[in-house]
Formats: sequence, C-alpha cells, structure tokens
Amino acid sequence: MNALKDKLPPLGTLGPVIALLMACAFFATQSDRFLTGQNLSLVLQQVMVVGVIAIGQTLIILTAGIDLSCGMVMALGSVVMTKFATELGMPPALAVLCGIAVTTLFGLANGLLVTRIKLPPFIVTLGTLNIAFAITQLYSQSQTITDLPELMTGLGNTFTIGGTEVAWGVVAMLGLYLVAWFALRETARGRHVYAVGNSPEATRLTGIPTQRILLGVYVLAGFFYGIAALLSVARTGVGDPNAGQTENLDAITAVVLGGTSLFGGRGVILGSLVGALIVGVFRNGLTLMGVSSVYQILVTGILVILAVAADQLSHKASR
Amino acid sequence: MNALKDKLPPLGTLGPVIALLMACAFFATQSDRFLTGQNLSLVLQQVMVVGVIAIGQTLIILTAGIDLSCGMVMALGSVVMTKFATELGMPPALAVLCGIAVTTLFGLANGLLVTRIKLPPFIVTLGTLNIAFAITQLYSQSQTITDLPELMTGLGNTFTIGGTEVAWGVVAMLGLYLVAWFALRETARGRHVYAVGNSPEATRLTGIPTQRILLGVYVLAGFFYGIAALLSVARTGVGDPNAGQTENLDAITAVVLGGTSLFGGRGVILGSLVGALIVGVFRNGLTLMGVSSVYQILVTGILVILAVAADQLSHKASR
Amino acid sequence: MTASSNTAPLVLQAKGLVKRYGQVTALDGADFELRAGEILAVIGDNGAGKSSLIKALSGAVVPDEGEILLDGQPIHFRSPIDARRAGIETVYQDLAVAPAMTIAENLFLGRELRRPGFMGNVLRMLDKKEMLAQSIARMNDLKVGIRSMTQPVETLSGGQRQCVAVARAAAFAQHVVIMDEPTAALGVKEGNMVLELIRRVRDKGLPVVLISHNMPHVFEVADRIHVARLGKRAAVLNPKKISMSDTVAVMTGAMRAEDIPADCLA
Amino acid sequence: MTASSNTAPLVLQAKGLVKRYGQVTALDGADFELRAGEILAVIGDNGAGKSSLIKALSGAVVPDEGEILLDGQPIHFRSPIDARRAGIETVYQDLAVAPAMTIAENLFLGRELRRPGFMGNVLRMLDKKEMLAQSIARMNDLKVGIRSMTQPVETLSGGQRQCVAVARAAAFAQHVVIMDEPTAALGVKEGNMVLELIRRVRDKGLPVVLISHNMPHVFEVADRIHVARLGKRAAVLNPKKISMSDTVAVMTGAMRAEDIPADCLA
Amino acid sequence: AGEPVIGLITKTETNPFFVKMKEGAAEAAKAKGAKLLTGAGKADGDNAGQVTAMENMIAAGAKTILITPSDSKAIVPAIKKARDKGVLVIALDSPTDPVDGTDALFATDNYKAGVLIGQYAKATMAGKPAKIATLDLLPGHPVGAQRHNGFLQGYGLQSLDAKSNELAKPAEVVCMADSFGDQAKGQTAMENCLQKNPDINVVYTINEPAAAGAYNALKKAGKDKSVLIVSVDGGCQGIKDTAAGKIAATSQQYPLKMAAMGVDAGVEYAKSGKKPSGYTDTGVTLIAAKAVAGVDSKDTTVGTQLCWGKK
Ligand SMILES: Nc1ncnc2c1ncn2[C@@H]1O[C@H](COP(=O)(O)OP(=O)(O)OP(=O)(O)O)[C@@H](O)[C@H]1O
Ligand SMILES: Nc1ncnc2c1ncn2[C@@H]1O[C@H](COP(=O)(O)OP(=O)(O)OP(=O)(O)O)[C@@H](O)[C@H]1O
Ligand SMILES: [Mg+2]
Ligand SMILES: [Mg+2]
Repeated sequence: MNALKDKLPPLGTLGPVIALLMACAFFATQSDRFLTGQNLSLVLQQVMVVGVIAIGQTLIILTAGIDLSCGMVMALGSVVMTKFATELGMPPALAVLCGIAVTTLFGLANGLLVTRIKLPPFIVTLGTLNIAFAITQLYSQSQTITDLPELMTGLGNTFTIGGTEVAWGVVAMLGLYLVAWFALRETARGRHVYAVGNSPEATRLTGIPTQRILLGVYVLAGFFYGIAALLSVARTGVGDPNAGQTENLDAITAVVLGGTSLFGGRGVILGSLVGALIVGVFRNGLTLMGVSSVYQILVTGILVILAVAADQLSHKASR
Repeated sequence: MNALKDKLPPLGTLGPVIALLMACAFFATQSDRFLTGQNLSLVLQQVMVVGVIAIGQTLIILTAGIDLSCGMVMALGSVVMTKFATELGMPPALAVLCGIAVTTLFGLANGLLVTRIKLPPFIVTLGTLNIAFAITQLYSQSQTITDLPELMTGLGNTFTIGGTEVAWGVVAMLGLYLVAWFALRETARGRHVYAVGNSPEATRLTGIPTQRILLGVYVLAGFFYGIAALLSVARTGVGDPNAGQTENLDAITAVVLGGTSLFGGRGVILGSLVGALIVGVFRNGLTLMGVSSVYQILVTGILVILAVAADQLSHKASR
Repeated sequence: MTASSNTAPLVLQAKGLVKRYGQVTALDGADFELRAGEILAVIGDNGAGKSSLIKALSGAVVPDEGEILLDGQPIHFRSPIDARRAGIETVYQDLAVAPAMTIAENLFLGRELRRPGFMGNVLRMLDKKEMLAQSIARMNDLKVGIRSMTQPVETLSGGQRQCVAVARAAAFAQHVVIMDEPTAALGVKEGNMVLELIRRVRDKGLPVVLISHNMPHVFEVADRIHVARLGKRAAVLNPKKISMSDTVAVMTGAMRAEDIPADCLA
Repeated sequence: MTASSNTAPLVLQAKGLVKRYGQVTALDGADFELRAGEILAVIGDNGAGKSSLIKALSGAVVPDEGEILLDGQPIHFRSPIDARRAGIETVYQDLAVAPAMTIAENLFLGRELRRPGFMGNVLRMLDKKEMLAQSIARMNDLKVGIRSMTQPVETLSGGQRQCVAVARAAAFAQHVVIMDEPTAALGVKEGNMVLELIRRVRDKGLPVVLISHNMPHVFEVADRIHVARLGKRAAVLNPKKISMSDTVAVMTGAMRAEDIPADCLA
Repeated sequence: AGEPVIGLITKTETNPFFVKMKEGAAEAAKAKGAKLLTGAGKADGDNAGQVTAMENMIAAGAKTILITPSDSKAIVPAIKKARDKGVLVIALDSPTDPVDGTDALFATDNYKAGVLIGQYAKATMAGKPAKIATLDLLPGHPVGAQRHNGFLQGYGLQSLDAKSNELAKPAEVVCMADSFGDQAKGQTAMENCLQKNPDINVVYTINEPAAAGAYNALKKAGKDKSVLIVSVDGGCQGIKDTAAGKIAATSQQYPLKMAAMGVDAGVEYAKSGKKPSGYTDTGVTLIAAKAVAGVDSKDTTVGTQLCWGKK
C-alpha cells in the first residue's frame, strides 16, 4: 500500500470539531462576551474570505497538490473587479464576473502547467504567486481602489435573524461549502478527485481521465478564489492590492487543521471550514480575554499543537 | 508501488544545475559586472544563511516532512547567542553554543511531537513557528542586538583567493554541504533517511528504528538552524529579531528547485545549494540589470516556472 | 463448452510490439492473437514481458513500435480510457485499486451509477445504495468472506484485495477481459472461484486473456497458451495436446520452438 | 534430509494470540509452534489470519492478547527491530521494499556493510562495492535475470521484486526465516529456485515458516502443515500422510478437525 | 469593570517602532487606569488582519481604537462601521485617506521626514553630482512611497507628491531595491546595488535597520567613508549609529508620544464623551551628527534624549 500516507495520521472526521468545541468552551469560561450570537457572527464574517479560499485549496490538496498562489490570485481578482467597476465604469455584476474570470484563468494556468508540463504544484504556484502579486501591484499602481458601487459590497451587508446579525457573505460561504461537500461526496466527479489524490496511477488505469480532473480542480479553485475576492471586497469595502498576503498559509492551515492529508486523497471538506473557524475563534477569543498580541501568537502556537495532539491521543486511546 | 510519488516528476539531478547555468549565462549577457569573481562571491555570501537552513530543511523533506519553523528558530538562535554574549557577558564561543543549543532543542521538540504523538510535521512546525517567533520578540523586546564581540562575527570576514574575496561563512556552508552530502550518500544512516521517506512502513519492517531516525533528522535540522543563526549574525553584525521571516519559504523553495521531492525519499542535497543559488542569482542579476522590484517579482515568477519547465521538457525529449 | 478453433475470428491482435524502458527492452517485437470466445493463457518467466504486453494492449503504456488491431482494425490506445471505451477491461498485476476508498467505490470507480430522475440527472447524485447492493452480489460470486463493502480497500488482506480487482473487471467488460495474475494471492477456494468466473465470462462470449504462473490453473481453463520469452512470443501451444512439463520446457527455453511437435501448436 | 520430528525442540511458539482491527478480529486465539530444523507451511483461506499471525510473530504488529515464546522463553516484540535482533527474518506479503532505492540497497537495508579501516570505522563509509558483489551473488542464487543491481526496485517486474525480498531474508537470517507467500508472483523456474533456497536454509539448520496458497509447493517442501482458519489454528497436518484434497477440505472447513485421521496429524 | 477599554492596533508585531508605541500606550493606560488591548496585522500591509483585530476589540468592549493604518484607504470602510457604533477611532503615525476617515490623527508626516533628509543630503553633497541608491520598504507600501518621494523632493529631484504610492525614479537614482526594513535584506540590496554601480555616493534607506545593513555592505566594499547614508525613524539604535557616523542624518519620529496622546484621548472620551478632532502633528526632527549650513538639524545628544527604543 501507499505507506507514505500511513505516516500522516488521519485526523478523524470528528477530531477538528471536538477541537473547535473545546476551544469555544474554554473561551466561554474566560469571557461572557464570547458566546453571544453577535460575537459568533463576527467570527464567521472574519473567516469568510479564508473559508472560501480554503474550499479551493482543499480541492487541490485532495489531489495531493498545493496552491501557494491562492491569496495573491484573490487579491488580483479583487483589484480587477473593483477597478473595472470604478475606472472603466462597468456595471458591477459584469465587473465582478471579469474579476472571477481572471482568477479562474490563473487557476487554468496553474492547472495546465501541472497537467501538461507535469511541473510540481509547489513550483507552479510559487511562480504564479509572484506573477499575480506583481500584476496586482502594477495594475493597481499599488493604490487601494475605493468608492465602489453599493452593489459590489452587498455581500458584506447583514440581515438579522433572531436578534443576531448575519452577513450575506457568510451565507454565501456556507452555501458554497454545502455545494462542495455534496459534490465531493455524492457525485462521481467528486469521488474521482479523491481517487486521483489517493492513487493517481490506479485511477488512470481504471480509465478515469485523471489529467482532466486535475485541470478541473485547479480551474475550480481559481473560480473559488474569485468568489473569495468578491467577499473580501464586500467585507472591506475596497479593492486592496495588498490583500491576500497571509491567506496562503492561513488557508493551508485551515485545510490541514480540518483533517485533510497533505498527501492527498483523504479528508472532508467541511473540516476545512472547521479549521478556519478554529483559527478565527482563537484570534477572537484571545482578544476578548485581553491577551496582548505577542502572547496571542505564542498561545496560538501552543494551542494549535495541543488541539491536534488531543485529537491524536484520543484516537490512540480508542484504538 | 507508491503511485503518489510518480506524480512528482523526479527533476533529474542535473536539471537544477542546467537551470542555474542558463540563468547565469542570461545575466552575463545582460550585465558585464555579473560574471566577475567578486560578484559571484557576493551571491554566495547572500545565500549562505538560506543555504545552511536548506540543509536542515532538505533532511526533513527527504523524510516526507516539512519544517515551517526554520526561519523563526534561526532568528531565536541569533537573538539568544547575541544577547548572551552582550548582556550576560558570556564568552562568545559559549554564547554561540547556547544559541545552537536552543535551536537544537526546538528541533528536538519538533521531532518529539512528530515521532511520539505522531502529529503531522506541517502542524507541529506551524505551532513552533509561532512559538519561536513570540519568544524571540519577547526575549529581545523586538530590539536589535548590537555591539557584538569581534569573535562572533568572524565568519563574516573574508580572505582573498586569486583576487577574489571569499567569506569564511561561505566556506563553512560549502563544508557543511559536503559533509551532509557525504553522510547521506555514503553512510548507512544517510541511506536510512532516504528509506524512511521513500517507504516508512517497509523501512520499519526491515528493522530500522524509523522513529529514532526521524527524531534525529529534526534534531539535526535544529542544529543546522543554529549554525545558520551564527552565519546570519556574522553576516549582519547584529542579532536581529526580525530575521528569518522569509527564510521559511525561501528554504523550501531552494530545496524543491533543487529537485528534492516534497513526498520524500528522492533528491540530492547538493541540489538544494543549487536551488538557493538560483534564487540568489536571480535577485542579484535582476538588480544588476536595473529591473525595478515589482518587475523583479514578476520576472522571478516567470523564470522559476521556466527553469523547471525547461528541465522537465528536456527530460521528456530524452526519454 | 470450450469454443475457439483456429478459425475463430481474431478479436485482438498485435504485431511486432516493441517497448523499451531506458536500457531495458521489455518487449522486443512481440506478436499476439486473441480469438473470439477463447481463454488465452499467457505464461512466461519473470520479466519475460507479459505485463508489458498487456499494458500495451490495454493502453496503460504506449508501445514504441508495432501495431495493435481490434476486430481487424488498426487502433491506437493513447490511454486506458481509449481501451475502456473499446470495451477492454483489465486487472493489472499491481492491482490498481485506490487504497483509501471503499470496496464499493473501487468496484464502480469510473463507472459510478447515478440515481434515477432529478437527483441523478440534474444533481448528478450517486446511487450509493444500488452500487452497494451490486457490490455485494459481485463479491459474493467470488465467495470471499468480506464483512463490509464500505471498508477501505487498504484494510483488506492481500487476496481479498485481488478479488476486488477481479470482480471489477469481470463485471464491466464488454469486449475483452485481460487479467494479469489474478489468482496469485488467492487461496485454493478463492482461486477456483476466479477460474470459474473466467469460464463464465468466456461463456458469455467474451474472450479472456489470463496471465498466470500457476500451471494447473492454466491447463484447467486455457483454450490456447501463449508463451512469452525474452520480450517475444516463443510459441502458442494447445493445452489439450502438450504436456505440462513440455510447456515449462518451452517457457524456460529448454525446448526450442522448432522442436515442438506440430500438433501441439495452436 | 527432512529433519524435525514431533520431539524436536520448539523454537518459536505462540499461545492464544488475539489481534483485532476495529470490528474485525484477524486473530482469534491462534496457537503456533515451530520446531527446530523444520519447514512449517502455513495455509488457509484468504483472510484466515495468516499474515496477521506472522506479523505478530515478527514484531510488525503487537497482539492484543496471547503470548509468544522464543526457545521456550516468553518474549515481547514491540517492533520488528526486536524480532530482527532475535535473528528472525521475514518476507512480508506486501514485500516491504523501498521502491526508489536500488536492489543492492534494499538487500542490505538496515545491515549495511562498512568499509574496513579508517574509512569505515571513523567516517562510517559504506562498502558499496562489496555490497554490490554480494548482491549479485545472492540474486544469482535465485537465477533471476536482473541486469543491474543498481536499478531502483520500482523498475522491476512483480516477480523480480519478490525475489529481492526473498533473497534478503534468506541471506541474513540467524534463527528463523518467515516467508509470506514468497512464490506468489514467481514463474515456474523462479518458484522452484525459491523452494530450493528454502530447503537450503533449512539444511543450514534454520527453521522456516512458509505461507503459501500453492499446494504443490507446500507438499513439495513442508515437514508439517499449519492450517489457519477463521483466525485460529484448525489443525497441524503431516504432508506425508494426508492427501492434498483432504488438506484443502480441512482448510475450507469441509472436513472438521475431529474427522482427520489421527496419523495424519503432525 | 468600569475602566475604559482602549484598543491599539499596530501594523506589525515586530517593528521596534510599534513595540515602543505599545509600551508607551501601556504605560499611559496604567497611569490613567484604562485597560489596553493590543493587536496587529500579520505583516505590513495586512489590512484584513487589522479589520479583524478592530472588530474583536470592539466585541471585547473597546470604546476607543487607536490604529496605525497599514493601508490608508482600505481601512476606511471598517473604521466607518466602528464609528457608526459610537467608537472613537484615532489614527496614529499615519493618516487614513481621506484624513477625516478617523476622528483624529496623531501622526508624523512621513513625506516631510523624507524631505528633511533629502535637503540634508543635498546640502552635504554641496553640488557634487549625486548617484543615489534607495533601499525602499516593499512594493506597494504607502509609507515607503512617502518617505522615498519626500527624500527626492527634498533633494530637489523630480518626484511625486505625498499621495502617490508609486516610487519616483529620476535619473540620479541609479539603483532601487527593497529592503523590507530588515537589516539582512538591506545589506543584500546594498551589495547588489554596489555591484550595479560602484559609484553610488548617496544612500537613502527606509529605516535604520536597513541603513545599518547598507553600512555593513559599504564597509565591506571599503566605501563606508565616502558614501552618505540618510534614514528615517530616530530609534535609539539609529541615533547611536548616527553618532558613530554610520548614518549621516535621520528624521526622528515619536511613537511614545503618539500612543500616550491616544490613550489620554480615549480615557477622556470615556469620562466626558468628548472626542478629539483634527490632525495633531507629533513632529519630526532632523538629527545629524554634523550640521550643514542651510538645513536645520539637532545633534545626536538631543536625538538620544528623545529617541525611542533601548537607550
Ligand atoms: N517502468 C519500468 N521501468 C524500467 N524497466 C521496467 C519497467 N517496467 C518493466 N520493466 C522491465 O521490463 C521487463 C519486463 O517486465 P514485465 O513486468 O513485463 O515482466 P513480466 O513478464 O510481467 O514479469 P512477472 O512475471 O515477474 O510479472 C523486466 O525486466 C522489467 O524489469
Ligand atoms: N490493517 C488492517 N485493518 C483492518 N483490518 C485488517 C487489517 N489487516 C488485516 N485485516 C483483516 O484481518 C483479516 C485477516 O487478514 P490477514 O491479512 O491476516 O489474512 P491472510 O490470511 O493473510 O489472507 P491472504 O491469504 O489473503 O493474504 C482480514 O479479514 C483482513 O480484512
Ligand atoms: Mg508481470
Ligand atoms: Mg496474507
């Protein structure tokens, strides 16, 4: 068998959820502001951009790839859609579509390099990371794009359910997760994504067009980064050429915390949402506790290890 | 067989060297200052810190792991050794040893978490990355440590061979590469590192203490980060708490550009040196050409892809 | 019913196949002929090029030279997909299963069933229930005592895993079935079940290519025996006429092709 | 020379081994006895727990219950290293080779030879030349036509790969050799070479455990036959007395242990 | 829990300038009986991280937010949301764009800081033709652009205005490279610039660590005496380097003062509901070891008294 994979312990599907609940329980004891609907809604809004990026990232990691370019491609998308809408005066919807088209094209480029020339995804996306960053800076002249039409930031608006404000963008993110989860679980193409990551050669031999699936995954990821760009525009109200710089690592962290194996073929996409939430809850909870920012970093480091270790040890115990 | 690995094309051992030579040839046509002994010596000095970090990183990647903490651990090491030497007034040699001990301890911690609790290296080192960063900032109060004793910066000094200045630190780096190369190639433990990365289960079943080898690799990597810390102190003449922030990605890039597979078990350590040199040559050559920094990033992105693609396509042709 | 005479039409044919891996020449001008309705055994020493031959026939590798004909028409398989489209199903020696996926998923990998109606046509939802039911039926054919079809293949014993691959090929073949050492890891009972299955497939009218090192198995089911040697076809033998020891002699090179009595050739 | 009577001392012994994988009970109180100087065949249906049994005996898995005795002394193998130290060499069914490494490296993995003198003792340099020479000699014993010992194992054919694992175990065993289906992927000639090798190992005085589904092979070399069934030991048979078909009947459960004639038991 | 809660959001954790700012705020908060929350972006330019920190602080009960905007424009909508909830938002160090995005601004003028050292450099060169190397921050960073363009403006070269985020590149600038405000990278950048043009005689650096790196490179090349280095920040280490002649002049800024003023305003707001407004310039002073005719500068003794960081 594929012995390599045995090295990465399969973080059980439930493990990340337990870690998240433990973190929530802990913060609830520390601050009575934590477990309010409003605060939790806030955390959701804070993770929505990384959350949507993590969908694309999960797809790629499931195929045993990795995408370092995700954050920068998202930044490019948000600059393109905002500049098109303001400077070119395009209708907002069209401008958004153009932005998403650009990120999708970047996904296509990544995918073609990976499938046609068979370059390692790490190298390809390291290259496109730099390319997307440079284009973003050049095209925007490093200027933040402001004065956006109302329509573009609509996903940042909130509506009220039972006294709690919910952002439309959060609803969009949750919807995308459900669709991705359904597609990966219940459709043939989704299972093929797992199969390609699990054993590319076996999958090819059963006659599944593995290259086309890989390409599709990269294109789809680019599409999700475009949606993330829209959410980021909606959330901040501007097109920010410096966005996305920390999102690469954040998204990969969310995916791995969510239990998806970096070696491909194993994982549940909803875990990535949980992973993103774990990071968001830490940041929020520690601030509520009044932990100063350097100590927050220290504590985050320790807690990330503890969360996964607790999961791992509980697995061992139950074996 | 381990079909996953077949996905990552083995960048031939010679590929990275060819890419490096191509880059050098290109820059030589663009600037007559490029191919001077002095300039090349400078490039070597500029890559010596990343180069030594990349030795540790290569060891870890050969075992199918990854170390995100390398740069931060190095920064901590340099802060510890410089603070011990200045504030505590320790003899420089002892202070350096203390610094190296700290980085080695971090390696040990990484290794124990990976081998004993069986956490994914990505998560473990993400945690220790944050921890090392926070400790560095707290311990140094984010202040650069200056006025170091002469002895500590000795490796930054140069001597002249045939009219070209060579830094002692570069000699040290080349020496370490040779030792690592020899050990990986010619000793049993070295071959076991490859075996563990290639097929951990098979290696375990042949009765090799895989866990001990993994642990040893992480400890050794920590030791190399300590040496890198010393080199960075020697090069800049200060203990800089903000060092190491880009070294994580730089070191991994050097390793991957050098042809080592992120899936473990395949690669040649000298390739990592070549990979580090490729990055250094790009930066130096593009500055010599007067390319402005955003365009440098753009060009670097394109060239990284082209370099690996050319290698890959030439392989295909020769098959 | 042992069909196939020398006059049955050729279903799959190869002429002068050459496949090189770097220095090693795995196939060195190999010929191959599969006739309608027959079980053709392919035997040969380790490294004789048997797996390489069937990989070329099933599109898993592209031969460097030579041509392949399906039903008399030249055909170029650039990938296993092409071969699958042409109705050729293959059990590869290295099993070609996805270890982390369940038995049912592996059985239907690439040929998943969709739910009827809206759910399947529009939402493209899989019919997991039906696939599970059919998996159980298929695996029961082979009488392997596997408890659950939803366990990952990596938890199966070596023989159980092989049964998954065999069941898959037998279930989905339309035109030709190729099996590379399907009984190698199987127990006596399970091995016999597979032989039985092979006969049933043949009786459905599909020709079967069986690679095996197990001479009793070969002599039990084969209509003709293709002997591979040093990357070539050394001879095609008639198991009804030739003895097992002579067959082994041909295979190992102890008996030259010229010395085989003419009536033993097929 | 077929040694081993019922009175030869017990070398390796296990009592009531239990091993569970989640829901599946792979070993359900299995006993095991290996006597000095004998070849003990272990047979059984797929999934009967043969591989699990020998994994427990070789330290690759730790049994949940039961005890293991080596030369009459209770012993706990926590890892394959412990078993190797005790001189037990094992060929695992899934081969346990490192695919990217060369044949020579795989043969000597974990027992590399160092150069004599300063180079070896101080620099701990490997003696690659000597290992290469010995590799060629070992592999020639098995008469497999492998061209170069420095090619990666992943480029070998299935049978060739198996030969690497067999050659390794035979070369380094000090006390006991265990082989899990060593001939499964082998050709007739190569299979016979392995049987020959097994006999040679036994004649050197080392007892051998041979797991195989190949009844002719089993009857050709085994001194006693351990029949595994449903995670237990169903019987130990004497191949000189019992027929092949009765053996298969015991294995599949068609013949109950009580019904076996007493003189057929070993 | 009646104590006022004040949030301070810096650009990064690591820059000593912000670390000092946090210290100043913490001291002032302690003195005034306020609770201080601190946060930062993950990296310079990380707007989303600052937005998140601000939201979390408000959730934690902060009524006053002090922020050094990483991105002067991008942060504005988020600040507006906060102010709509009645939170007092004060920009420290650098303004938002538009300036009235926050209630008040306690800041230095980075452009002016650049102008001062530009003027100083020009006067020191006394008409000698300049070959300038600029070691800038990182692509797309407004502070980097303001200091860079201000420097060129002060030197009397073709430049861009204070609002531009692009870096001007007149002919006299023979090499531009990014230092990321980091000593090791500043050194590498300077080395490469010297390879490109060994005749460089003026070096502008984004901050003092970069200047120290540039000095190292120049010293190794034997040019430390003949090349003029100017910088911005006025940290104690930087002043030391100025006194030692490594740096010719630096524009000093006052993070402690900004932070203390911000905390005071926050406490006042909590007590009386009175909001500060407008721009308070916390000042920038040119510190130089050697004064030159026609440019107003203070010597390093003054600089040391006023400097931030470890004296
Ligand atoms: N990918 C490869 N790279 C290099 N050599 C290969 C590769 N695949 C097969 N070979 C070589 O080609 C020859 C034929 O291999 P093949 O697998 O076809 O043999 P086989 O007849 O199937 O043997 P077996 O009975 O052992 O399965 C062998 O010598 C083998 O080493
Ligand atoms: N890692 C595992 N996880 C779960 N179940 C396992 C695992 N390994 C073995 N099993 C189960 O244990 C039972 C015994 O397996 P084992 O491999 O010992 O059988 P075997 O007798 O060697 O069969 P074969 O002849 O097919 O190799 C099987 O039902 C198998 O599915
Ligand atoms: Mg084969
Ligand atoms: Mg078995």
